[in-house]
Amino acid sequence: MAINWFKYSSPASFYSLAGKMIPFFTVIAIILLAAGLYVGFFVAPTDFQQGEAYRIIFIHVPAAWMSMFLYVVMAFWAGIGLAFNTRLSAMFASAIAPTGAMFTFIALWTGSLWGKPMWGTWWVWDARLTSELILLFLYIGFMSLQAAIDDPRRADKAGAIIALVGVVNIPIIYFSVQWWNTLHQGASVSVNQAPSMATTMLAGMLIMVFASWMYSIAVILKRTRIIILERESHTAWVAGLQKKGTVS
Amino acid sequence: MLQGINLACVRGDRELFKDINFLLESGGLMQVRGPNGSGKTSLLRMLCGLSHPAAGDILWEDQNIRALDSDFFAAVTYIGHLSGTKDDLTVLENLQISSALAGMEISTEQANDALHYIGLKGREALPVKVLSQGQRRRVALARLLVCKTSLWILDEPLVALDVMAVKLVRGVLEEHLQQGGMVVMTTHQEIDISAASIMELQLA
Amino acid sequence: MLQGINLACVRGDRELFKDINFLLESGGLMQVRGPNGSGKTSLLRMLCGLSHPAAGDILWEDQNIRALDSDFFAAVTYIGHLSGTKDDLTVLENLQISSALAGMEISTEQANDALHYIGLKGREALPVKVLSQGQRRRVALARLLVCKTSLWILDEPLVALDVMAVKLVRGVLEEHLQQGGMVVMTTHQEIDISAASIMELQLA
Amino acid sequence: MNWSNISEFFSMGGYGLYVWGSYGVTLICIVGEILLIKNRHRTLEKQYGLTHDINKKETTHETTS
Amino acid sequence: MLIWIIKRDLLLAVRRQSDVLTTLFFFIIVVSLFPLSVGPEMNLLRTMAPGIVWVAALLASMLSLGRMFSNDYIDGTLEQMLLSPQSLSLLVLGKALAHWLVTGIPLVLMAPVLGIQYDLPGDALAILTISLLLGTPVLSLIGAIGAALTLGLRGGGVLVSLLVLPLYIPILIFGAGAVEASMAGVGFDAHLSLIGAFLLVSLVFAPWAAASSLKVSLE
Amino acid sequence: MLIWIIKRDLLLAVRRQSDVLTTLFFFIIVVSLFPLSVGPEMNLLRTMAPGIVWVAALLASMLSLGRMFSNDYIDGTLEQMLLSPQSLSLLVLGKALAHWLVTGIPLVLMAPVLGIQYDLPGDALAILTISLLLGTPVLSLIGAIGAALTLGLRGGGVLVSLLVLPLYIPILIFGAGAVEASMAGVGFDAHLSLIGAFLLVSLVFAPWAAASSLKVSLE
Ligand code: HEM
Ligand SMILES: Nc1ncnc2c1ncn2[C@@H]1O[C@H](COP(=O)(O)OP(=O)(O)OP(=O)(O)O)[C@@H](O)[C@H]1O
Ligand SMILES: Nc1ncnc2c1ncn2[C@@H]1O[C@H](COP(=O)(O)OP(=O)(O)OP(=O)(O)O)[C@@H](O)[C@H]1O
Ligand SMILES: [Mg+2]
Ligand SMILES: [Mg+2]
Repeated sequence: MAINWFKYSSPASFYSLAGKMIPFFTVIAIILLAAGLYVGFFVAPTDFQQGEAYRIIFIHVPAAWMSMFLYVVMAFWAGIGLAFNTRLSAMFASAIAPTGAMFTFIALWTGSLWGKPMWGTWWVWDARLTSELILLFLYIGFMSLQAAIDDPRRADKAGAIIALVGVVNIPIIYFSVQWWNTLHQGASVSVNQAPSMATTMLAGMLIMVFASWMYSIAVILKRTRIIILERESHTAWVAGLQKKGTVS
Repeated sequence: MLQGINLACVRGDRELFKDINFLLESGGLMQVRGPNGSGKTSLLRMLCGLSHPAAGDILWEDQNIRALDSDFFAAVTYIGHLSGTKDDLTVLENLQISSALAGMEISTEQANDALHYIGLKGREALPVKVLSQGQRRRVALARLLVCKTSLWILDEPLVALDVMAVKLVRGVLEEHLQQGGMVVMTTHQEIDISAASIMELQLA
Repeated sequence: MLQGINLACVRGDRELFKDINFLLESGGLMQVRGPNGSGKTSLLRMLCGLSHPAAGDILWEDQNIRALDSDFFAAVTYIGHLSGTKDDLTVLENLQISSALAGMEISTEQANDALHYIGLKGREALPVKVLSQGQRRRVALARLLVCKTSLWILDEPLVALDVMAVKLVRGVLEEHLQQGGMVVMTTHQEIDISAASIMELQLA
Repeated sequence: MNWSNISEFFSMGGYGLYVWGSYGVTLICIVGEILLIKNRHRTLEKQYGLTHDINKKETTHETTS
Repeated sequence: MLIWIIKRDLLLAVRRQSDVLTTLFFFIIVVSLFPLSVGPEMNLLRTMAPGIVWVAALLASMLSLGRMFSNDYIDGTLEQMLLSPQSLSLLVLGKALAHWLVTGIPLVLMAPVLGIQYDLPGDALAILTISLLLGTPVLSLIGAIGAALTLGLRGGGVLVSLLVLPLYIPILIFGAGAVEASMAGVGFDAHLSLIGAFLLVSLVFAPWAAASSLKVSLE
Repeated sequence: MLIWIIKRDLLLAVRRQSDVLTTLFFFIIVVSLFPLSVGPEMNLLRTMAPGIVWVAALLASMLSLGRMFSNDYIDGTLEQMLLSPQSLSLLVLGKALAHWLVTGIPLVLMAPVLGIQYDLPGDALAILTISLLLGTPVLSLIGAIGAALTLGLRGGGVLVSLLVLPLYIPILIFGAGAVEASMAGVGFDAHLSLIGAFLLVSLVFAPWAAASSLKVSLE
């Protein structure tokens, strides 16, 4: 029997559903993380070109992928919230932003730590790097705009507009390596043409990608729950939780 | 016909008013009264659709004003605390442009007539920034003379006006009411306007 | 003692007034009257030294105020059309800072007392931008309660105030006059203040 | 096994600073994010004026929606 | 309505002048200060020129965004406009066009003159002007969204930059890129057509997005 | 009085934040946009770096001048200050210092970080920071004169730039010059001491000049 999704589109039922899912995702995230780190450090061989420095890849690539992916998801939910005036999806979008910004920051940070030994500089103004920086600005813009507006409904709508407008940046980041010839490598880790990369490396990287996924889901669900409580503090169902001592 | 049903207003963590009900019919005047900070301005802004009530509905000709949107706007003129005049434009330009933006283009003669009537003769070509406080207010009020809307919402229209001007505005309002228009207004000054039906709404 | 001798004012190509003479003594109230645009605000700004008369002299304790400069300023409090409050600061901060800048530092208790007295209890910590029009005006007028100057120059202090507040301000003015202070004010509303000597200056 | 001893592991073939710098900051970010969320939760709890654990028992309130 | 909005904004610009002049003067200053601080080597300057002119244009346009709605907001005119029975998107389009006429056009006209200071060759000057002509309206249109979203907010000035800058950057890259390509003798059409595409897209979507933002902001 | 003025302006800055952030963010943007439009060659960028950072600092400081008095002017606070019995020069000094604390200091702190992006060597970064630390207060002090003179004038924005820019240019040249000298391995002390001399002179004369200008403007 299919789950009744409409039921879970109300904050009250989503709240409890999310509560049940969080431990599940947390556990998977921890397991995958442990496995990924083990493969990354102890199974994957040393790269013949880059030496050990390449091990940054196990966080750099997952972080870079998550940073872009989360933005699209955030914009999607924000757009749904704007179009159908559903409270939950807007809250979801606000919950995604900080995690997305964090992954963007990690991608930038690890990238520049990787760049110093490989390219001899912390930072170059190439298209991929620059557009990732722009992505960070987009996240920060979204969050600051929402923070600057006191009324949450207005904040939701304003945030949704800017998130949707910002989506144009994602393809630019993704294709920047093809459009401009840059320092940043594109193909070396590509799945279909990667003989240069050991299978174990690829495996380690993919496990880390899934770990990041699970982590993001857990954290975002948790944050959504908090936002629900913050926003719906006056409603009957939260008062009910309160009486039972289940919400704080 | 303007109707308010169970209107409530919340500002910050304060509930300014709730359960406000009224029915304003053609030719009727509603005076909103109450001390400073009681929510008069907030109510007026709701009535013209600039903000939304925390609870309740506002109906215009039996339809919710949120649904009517610009059809409703075409029937309202709102003059608030802020006069919406541009300091750098002349008195005449201000009147012509603000009318045009409200969907009502007027000729220079019409504009001049209105300005003379409201007591700004000889000031038509001055930029608004050199005018006195009362004269600025008159520029804003001149809009009432040229607009053809039926519902006027006026937030303390008499502020800064001298005795002559108050009398003048009273005349304008009375004529509008006689012709079947409606007026919602606030004021801390005493003014008695004769109208087919007069209603007082006391806040707080 | 404030004295005006043959004062004249020219704005643009218009002479607003000329040959204005008056003598305001300790405990005296001068009400400046006149229709909109007759030059009341212009006169008041001259009297507190913000602009200079086209002709004539203004004397304070028999000395020209231009010569006295900051000695004169130390004796005057001016509250004009613009309230001089900062939208982003709280009510309390506004009062404390504006007093401090006028050379009169006050404690938080003093400020709170003044604010309660003027009817802003419970609003001390709100930023001024959320206040109603009348409440903003009260923030500006609260300065009168804490300042120790002898000459008050008030340009339409009653604008936007409700009936209660008008009464309150009347009380404050009367007390100031009784203690030997001086008040120059304009208003289009009627208000009767009892004072040792009352003078009316009619412009235009 | 790539590493013969622990110091070799930490030196990362001379790239220790870069590799551990990356992993370290990532760890800080993740821990920081979790702490921020905890903190936000705690503020909320204070606001509600109760100190029960939010996750302890919440089995029955689906019906309240 | 469209006409009246544009007419009014232009009239205000003529009356105040400062708006036009500030932007233009800012543009000139930014472009002229660089030779002073970087030093007078002509080759270096020529390489930098397209980049500098484009950055200056972008900054000039961005700095004037704050004014697009805020003056009308402060004095209550925007409320009146919202209460007018006409379409809000049209109003926004009018304001964005007026903004472009007041801030964009002068930059476009001035750019060749400044380019000469940097010893740019003739075709490069032409491409610079064309790229600015196509690019500056996009800046105004996208800027309108940012200006509308941040209306009346604490820290509006920063926020508007933060919000629109990421969206401006592609235009900057393609705009300066077109000139550099023409100087390097490579084809520049691709760059220009991309800017043209941006212009069309933003002409369709930006007024609508900005109008929604305005409604949200004034609620 | 001095304390109160500074305290108040800082409080306002904290409350609004936008003032601090706008300037800082503008500075960062200007510095970061150039590589995008000029292109990514590191050698070229390194040569340009001191000039770009200094121009950006100058522009950031100049753009915030308008706010120094105008907010207080519009809402009537400046009238009240003029009517206060204390010395107007002190008041102006307070406002200029507050302006520097709010706009100058953040630039100084941010400059090294931005310098790294341009791959500047360590000593050049240090000299850049020191030159900005000495130079930015001069910008605020001289700026106060311009801001006071143009208060409430039509086209204040342009005018203030026109008036202060000629006075800013020497500081720009010596500031950027100091960094370039240090990068070229030549002595930079002369540059820095010249900026120091400017600072002393403007600390003595600027408040007085600005106070007189204020009196004229408010008449
Ligand atoms: C601050 C600097 C850097 C940033 C912002 C950055 C950003 C990104 C982004 C956004 C991606 C994902 C895009 C995609 O999958 O196509 C990515 C992937 C990648 N990055 Fe970086 N990067 C940086 C530095 C580096 C350095 C220095 C290296 C190695 C020398 C590197 C190697 C890679 C690799 C191998 C991938 C995976 C590419 C693939 O998907 O096949 N990155 N980076
Ligand atoms: N964020 C907030 N927190 C608390 N109170 C607020 C907030 N925002 C607004 N208020 C209060 O809401 C009220 C707004 O009142 P409004 O402007 O409608 O009054 P009014 O009846 O028009 O008064 P006046 O006669 O002075 O014009 C004020 O009392 C103000 O203090
Ligand atoms: N440049 C100018 N050219 C012509 N007239 C001018 C000029 N500047 C100011 N005025 C006139 O000077 C007068 C200024 O009046 P002021 O503000 O002192 O009036 P007031 O008595 O305070 O009026 P109110 O009661 O409306 O406040 C106005 O009538 C105005 O039109
Ligand atoms: Mg009101
Ligand atoms: Mg007046």
